[in-house]
Amino acid sequence: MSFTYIASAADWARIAPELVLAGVALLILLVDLLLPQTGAVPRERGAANFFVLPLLALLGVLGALAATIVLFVVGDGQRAFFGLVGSDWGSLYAYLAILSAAGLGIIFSPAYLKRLKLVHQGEYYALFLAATLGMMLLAAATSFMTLFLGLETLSLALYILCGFVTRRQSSQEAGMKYFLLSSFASAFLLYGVALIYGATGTTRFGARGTSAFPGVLQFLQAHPQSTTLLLIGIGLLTVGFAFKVSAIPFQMWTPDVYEGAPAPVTAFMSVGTKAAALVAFARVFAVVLEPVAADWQAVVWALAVLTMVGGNLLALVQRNAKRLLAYSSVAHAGYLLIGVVGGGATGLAAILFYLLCYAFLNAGAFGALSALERLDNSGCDREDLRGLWFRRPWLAGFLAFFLLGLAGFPPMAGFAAKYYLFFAALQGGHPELLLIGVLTSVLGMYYYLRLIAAMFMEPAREVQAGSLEVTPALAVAGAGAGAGVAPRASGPLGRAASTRTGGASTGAAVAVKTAAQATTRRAPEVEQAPETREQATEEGALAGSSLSWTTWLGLGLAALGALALGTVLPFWLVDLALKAAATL
Amino acid sequence: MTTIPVSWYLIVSALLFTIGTIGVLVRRNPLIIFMSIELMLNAVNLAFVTLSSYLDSADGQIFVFIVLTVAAAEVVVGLAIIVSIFRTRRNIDVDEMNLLRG
Amino acid sequence: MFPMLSTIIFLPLLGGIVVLLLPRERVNVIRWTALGVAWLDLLLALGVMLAYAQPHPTAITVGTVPLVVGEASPTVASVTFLLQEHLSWLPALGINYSLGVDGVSVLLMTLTTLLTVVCIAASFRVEQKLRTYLAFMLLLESGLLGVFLATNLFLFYVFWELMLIPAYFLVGGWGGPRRVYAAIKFVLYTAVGSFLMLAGIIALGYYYRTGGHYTLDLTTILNSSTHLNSTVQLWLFLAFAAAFAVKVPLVPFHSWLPDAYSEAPAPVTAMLAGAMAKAGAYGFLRYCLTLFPDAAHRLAPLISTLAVIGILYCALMALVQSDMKRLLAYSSISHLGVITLGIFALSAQGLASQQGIDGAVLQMVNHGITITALFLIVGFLEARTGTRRLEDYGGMARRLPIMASVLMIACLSSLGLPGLNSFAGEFLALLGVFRNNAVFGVLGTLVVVPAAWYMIRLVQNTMMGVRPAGGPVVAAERKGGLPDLDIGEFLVLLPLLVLIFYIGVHPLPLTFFVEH
Amino acid sequence: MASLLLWVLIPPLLGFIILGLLGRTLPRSAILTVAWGTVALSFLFALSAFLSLLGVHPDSQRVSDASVYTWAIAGDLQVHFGLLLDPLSATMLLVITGVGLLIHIYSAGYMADDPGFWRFFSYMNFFIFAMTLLVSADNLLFLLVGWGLVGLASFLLIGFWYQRPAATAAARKALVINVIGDFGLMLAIFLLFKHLNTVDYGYGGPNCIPGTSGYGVLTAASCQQLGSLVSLAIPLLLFVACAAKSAQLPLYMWLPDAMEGPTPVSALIHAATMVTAGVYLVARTHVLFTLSPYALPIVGAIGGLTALFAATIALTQLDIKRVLAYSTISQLGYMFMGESAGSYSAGIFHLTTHAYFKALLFLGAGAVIHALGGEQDMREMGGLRYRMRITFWTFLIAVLAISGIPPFAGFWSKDDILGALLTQATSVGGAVRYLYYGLWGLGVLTAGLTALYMFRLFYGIFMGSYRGAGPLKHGHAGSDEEEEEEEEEVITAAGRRRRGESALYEIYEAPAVMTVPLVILAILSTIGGLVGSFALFNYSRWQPLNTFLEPVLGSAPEGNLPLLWLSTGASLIFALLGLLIAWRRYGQGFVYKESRNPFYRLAYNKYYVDEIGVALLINPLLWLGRQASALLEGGLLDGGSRLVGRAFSLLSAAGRRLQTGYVRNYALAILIGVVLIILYYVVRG
Repeated sequence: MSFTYIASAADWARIAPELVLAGVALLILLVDLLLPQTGAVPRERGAANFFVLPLLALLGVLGALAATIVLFVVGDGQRAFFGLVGSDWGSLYAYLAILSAAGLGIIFSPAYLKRLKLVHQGEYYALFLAATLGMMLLAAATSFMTLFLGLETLSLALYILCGFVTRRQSSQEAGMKYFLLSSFASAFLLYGVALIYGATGTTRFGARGTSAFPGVLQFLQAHPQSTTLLLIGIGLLTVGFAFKVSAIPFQMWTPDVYEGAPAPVTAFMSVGTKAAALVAFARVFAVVLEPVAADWQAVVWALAVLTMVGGNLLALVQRNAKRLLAYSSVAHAGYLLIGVVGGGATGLAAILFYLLCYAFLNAGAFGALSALERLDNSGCDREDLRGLWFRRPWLAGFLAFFLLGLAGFPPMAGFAAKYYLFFAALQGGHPELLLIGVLTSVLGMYYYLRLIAAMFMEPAREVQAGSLEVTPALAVAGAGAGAGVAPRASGPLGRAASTRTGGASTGAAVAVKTAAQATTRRAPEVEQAPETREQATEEGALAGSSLSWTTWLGLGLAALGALALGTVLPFWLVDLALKAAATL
Repeated sequence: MTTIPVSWYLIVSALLFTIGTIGVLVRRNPLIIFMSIELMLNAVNLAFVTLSSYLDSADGQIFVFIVLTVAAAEVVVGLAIIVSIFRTRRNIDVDEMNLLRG
Repeated sequence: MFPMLSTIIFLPLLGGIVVLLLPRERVNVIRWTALGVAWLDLLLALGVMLAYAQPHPTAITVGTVPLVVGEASPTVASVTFLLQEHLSWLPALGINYSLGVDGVSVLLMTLTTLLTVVCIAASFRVEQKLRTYLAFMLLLESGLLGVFLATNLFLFYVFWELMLIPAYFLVGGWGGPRRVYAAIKFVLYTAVGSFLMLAGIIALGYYYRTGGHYTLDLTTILNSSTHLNSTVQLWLFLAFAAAFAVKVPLVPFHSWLPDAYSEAPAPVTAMLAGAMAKAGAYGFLRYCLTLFPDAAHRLAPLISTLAVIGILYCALMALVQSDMKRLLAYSSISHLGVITLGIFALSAQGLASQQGIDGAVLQMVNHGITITALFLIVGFLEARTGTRRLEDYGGMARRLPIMASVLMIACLSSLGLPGLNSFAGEFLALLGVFRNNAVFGVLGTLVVVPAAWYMIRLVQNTMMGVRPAGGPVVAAERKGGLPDLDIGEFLVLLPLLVLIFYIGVHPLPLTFFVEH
Repeated sequence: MASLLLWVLIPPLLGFIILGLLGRTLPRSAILTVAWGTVALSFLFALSAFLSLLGVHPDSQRVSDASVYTWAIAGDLQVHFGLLLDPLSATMLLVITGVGLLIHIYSAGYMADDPGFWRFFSYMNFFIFAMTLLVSADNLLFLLVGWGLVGLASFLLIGFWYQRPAATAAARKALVINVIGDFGLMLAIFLLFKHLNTVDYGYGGPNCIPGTSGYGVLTAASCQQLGSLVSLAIPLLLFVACAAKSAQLPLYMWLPDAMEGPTPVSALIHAATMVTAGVYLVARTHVLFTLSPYALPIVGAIGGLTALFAATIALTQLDIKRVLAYSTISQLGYMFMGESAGSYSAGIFHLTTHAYFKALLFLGAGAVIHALGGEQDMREMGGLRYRMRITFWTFLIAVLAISGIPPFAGFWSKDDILGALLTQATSVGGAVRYLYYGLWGLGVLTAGLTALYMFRLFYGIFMGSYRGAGPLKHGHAGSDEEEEEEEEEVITAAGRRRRGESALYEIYEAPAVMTVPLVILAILSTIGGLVGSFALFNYSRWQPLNTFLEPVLGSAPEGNLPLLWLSTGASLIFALLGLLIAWRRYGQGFVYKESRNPFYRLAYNKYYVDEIGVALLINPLLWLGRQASALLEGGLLDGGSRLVGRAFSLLSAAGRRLQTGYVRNYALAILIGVVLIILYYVVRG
């Protein structure tokens, strides 16, 4: 055994995006210390926390993005550090998705943190960037070692971020659950790695078409007969990945964690983790283990089908929007697994493209929810969302836009992505996956539309019996009924659409307005006493359209991205994904 | 001195791993659960070292270092979370943590 | 060349965005802007129609379809798209942005723009969320126009789904008490069909590949020498037919329709029934028949049987409805059955009947005109009294003579009175059917009897007979809320009435378009 | 020349449009100017067309076809809107516009008090347009258009008093049954087009070359062997249309109910013109009816049965308009019998004379009803001869005419038909001849019955002493709602009204505007038969109508003289017998007795056909519809959709139950996944 350490400047250049992120993360910690945290402007409101740090973090992400693009153009696509980390287009493409999600998550953060009065922001953004870094590392890993490193980096950062709202029990619980289960799953993954190492004698992946840094791929190409050791290793590896991409039956943590975690974090992690883990999954299975594909395909196929069906099915009766989106992300993981099963350049390209589209849609949807979530983690139930359109039309519009995109309606990105993925399934010789995917999409359509229906088509919720408040809406409706227009007072929309002007429709109009006010002024439910006062002020911040401009910016960017990806950009993005996939 | 066959090491490692797994499943204190997870990681380490030696390859040993480091980091984060929970709840039983479900 | 078709498609979309950005209080500005956009689009469409009617030497025949048959001598018809626009989009997958018109789509395009004008004008009383409503109406128009003008299957599907979104919101947002149920049911039914079609489209693109090049362009596919084997055709046909059968709808896939039609506000229902249902029939004609001729031949009896069952069964349903909108909804299914039957009037050799196609397309236009008028009138009536139940009405002709006359004309048109528009279409379509399959022809023609019955029932139970002693109608009347059609409402209906007469007397221009 | 016909069509159409759009605002005089003027113009043009046709020699050249515009071209189908002027259409046009004009004039008096005056005349003009279109079209498609439009006109006019439930129900019934006829006609057209590739009638001699001028279904029918099924199906489908329009069994039910319309409508549409469209169609397409040996006998059998069937009902009815309605049905049956004997001109001849005397009968009845303020029940009449002398005399002429008493019009035409039947019976061989004998017998019997019920009616109205209580104050014009409310008062006050002779003096003869048409029609009913054949007197040169129609309808089979005299004698004897019985029973005035005779009850209740139809056809259909609506639509489809949704929800809820929130359960799930995967690999590897 001899160790020689040679790291050229080119190697460092190949991981420039990661370096930028790491640097900025450290910088943020430093700046956080230097920023004035006391004095006339309290921490909870100062520009220091809510402008400088996020801006810095965003600049870091943008810098990494710039580095990624530079690498796309001028990079040599070679592996760095003796084949430990890739800088190929495939990794870079995954960076795009991860960094987009990170950027959006950061943009959604300040408003959210300000509303929840979370002041420890240096850590928050530093961890955010660290998690991003971990994801990128995971996506770019070309050795089981870097893979594990990336996985743990992102996980460790996310454990903390999930539990970041320390005053919220559900947040802590989310962090705890994520921590325990993820470590548990990592152990399986690691054991799998060990077994594969035992079977192949290397932890490097090895690259296609070159024998510069031989690895598992080369070994398997030479010995295509799989041993039991290898098979069990692959099985355990599958578990680890399946956990990270939340495939059924390893999905159970997903809804809990997504629900409990702060919404911007969920926005980020739901996309970033999935992107990184899937790219790694795809790389390991569809590229490195490709010679033994016959052995693992059935398992991944079963996972994909289970996940598509189960994810959509479980989401059907969800009434909490965050949980619903969590299950929907499970379902999307199922669709993505189609790409792994289908394999080939098209399958991988489809995964890459899908991830990019999904980044904007999902981050956008969670971002919209971040504007609704309250400190006690309420505010995202379907009941809360009822009649949102009448209270905050633009927010409802954005949320509906993202949900429709996730449901796969053109012209949003979701459709193009899904189309490509299903196409890949057919090309990979799996028409049954195409059919299952298509049919489960119908299930998916139901819950997205149901949520939209709640926002757009149902009146704001009526106050339960026993409540002290009688909403003006009911009062007006009652008065209307007294005036003999009872049939029309059925809902704020009622028949006003086609009825001619009369007492009734004006009555209905008034009802809408007051109902909206009533809901926003609604007294908090009976909760833990200390939070009540805070919540009252929080409600004030939620009321009306006083959304922070940053949230609007985030939503706008996400929507723009989703639309552009669905309509204009696929022209070359798909081509790019195809080329990128070939380099994985 | 006769060499102990590699398979024995691996069997020990598998046993350790299984014990860890069972520990995760049956214990309710997150600290102990976490210790079980550490046990699983160390079982893997044992496997890595054994295989590294068997294959005459450094990869496994390097991997062990990484795993150790990561495990240490995990301990830090895990304990922090546990402490944080303990502060608000005065109770860290994992079976009490089911606000989020369904 | 100026991208005329793109302009026509996207003008309403842009108009919708403009409408959304107008200040909320300027209600009249909002309304007139939307109407103006719709008008402009109609004028553009008419321009294209006129241009199409000119002899066009530059036309390039882009494909041949074994479609048309004279009784004695089968001839092969060519499909010619004019005003083609072509932009590469995802060439790797055969996806392009390509548009074009032929005679069928030029008619349906004009119909759509016309109906949008009418329905937007009829929506002037909407107050709730007016901007969004109008924006969705215009978006719906865009989607529909895209469906009719796209010549790439992917693009077609994009528009196909795109029109579903505004329809969903319009039904669910401005509908009656059961609107949510109706809207979701509508979309889910449609979604099952369209997702299957999506699978079909993907597969089609996959099968039509030459040396790694995929194609979804209709023109390329029709010119392609690739001939799908009959099993593949069969499955693909079924996948496509699933979408169209739900949209048209064919019995038994129609359960969404009475709910959606009766819950949606009248102008929206008019758009759904008048224009959107045609998208399904258009799909059958444009895609199922031309892309999969062998499968169409094999499955024509099945589709025709469903159509015939739908025709008669829904006529029976219409006969026993007491809700006017549901009555019209069932009548609509019944009439669309005739259209489907006409499209699938294949001869023993599997060649389509020119009369059947002509009649079907004519009937698409006619039904669009007539059902729109009917739904709007019922909407006006409901707006005055707040009820749609036939039992609540009676003897209204005395109070509402003009409305009674207009309703009468529309009903007569709907029941296929010779000399009015629907007759021309039904006659030709059924003639085509009868020629190739007497049984379907006879059963399809039988619909005229119940159609007369239920339509007359509609007129008589509302406008004639004894006035009710009490109930919502009398209550409305006491409050003075029962005026006859005002000038605005009449002007909304006027173009439809004119067309009802004109097409009935002189359908030649329409058949000209279909055949050229 | 045929383009002259366009000018027959346009004036009534214009009249309809003007009155329909502006009628509400026009004064009565203007309305009448438009309505009368347009029909008069139409009549004049029809007359000049007729005369111009007369000026053409030789006879076989008396045909002219003018294409006005192309309606549609669809594949090999070309439909032009064209007009055909030939003796048949000229005769029909003359009858339609002539009688139509008279009835328009009459209506001005009859409808004078009605608030829907303008509406009435616009509908009437529309009817004239539709009917002229029907007879002048040169192809089957526009025949169908006219066919449908007259049905619409009939619907509108039956339901003219739209606030009367009975009227609207009758209108609906008429329309639906007529549409059944349209259905038959459409199928016939389809079948013809399928085999002959055209919908034109064609003109000139047989022509088998498609696309040449004159090629059409009538000229090409003999070119192809259509097969026995098709060649029978075509005439039968056509006859379905005829039966619906001309109220033959089993589609006659709408005609008696149609009497809910104003009486001039009954006269014009439901007696003189529209209902004879079926007769016209058979005559027009007689070539097709001869394709199959079974077609004409079937037509004859149905006609004969209808004639007898309706006559028996007419014997028992009390409503004077219903008596006339059943008489119309019966007479139409006669016409079909005549046509079935191959003597189409006899059918057309009876059609024209029937138009005169039946219009006269209806208008006379209308005058009586008008005078009595809407009373239509024979029991409330009697003795009116003293107060309504013109009506009395003209009605008598009409009754004599319809009863077939020489020398009135009906005698000649009826005789023609019966003679033709007997001739046919003796000349054909095979079993069919018994049918024709039977038909002849039916005809003779019906002639007797006709005389019986007509004189019953006549005596009931005019003879004896007055049994009623004076005119009803609020007559037929019951469409004002204010009046509706008052109507109840009248009914409650009815008990106090004076009855009998003294009330008779409140009754007045109709105004001149109504009596003049009566007189004109009476003259026509008297001499109208003279245009028929004088074959009976072996004077074969005097048969102007037959000769005129011959180029279109072909020549009727020549009968021998004794046979014709036998037929005439028999029918005359039966007619006189009927007259005698009527005189014996009702000569002293009509007395209504409740009869328990089951046959009488059966006939009185119209053989319960309506009730049976409702019970066996309509109600089960509606029941089926309602059940299907509830079970299939609501239960199966909607419920099914909900059930599927519910099933998925349950599955989903069950899945959610697994999501317990306990970390250790989650870990267990992971472990299970691990075990499964490992097991798979172990088993596999």
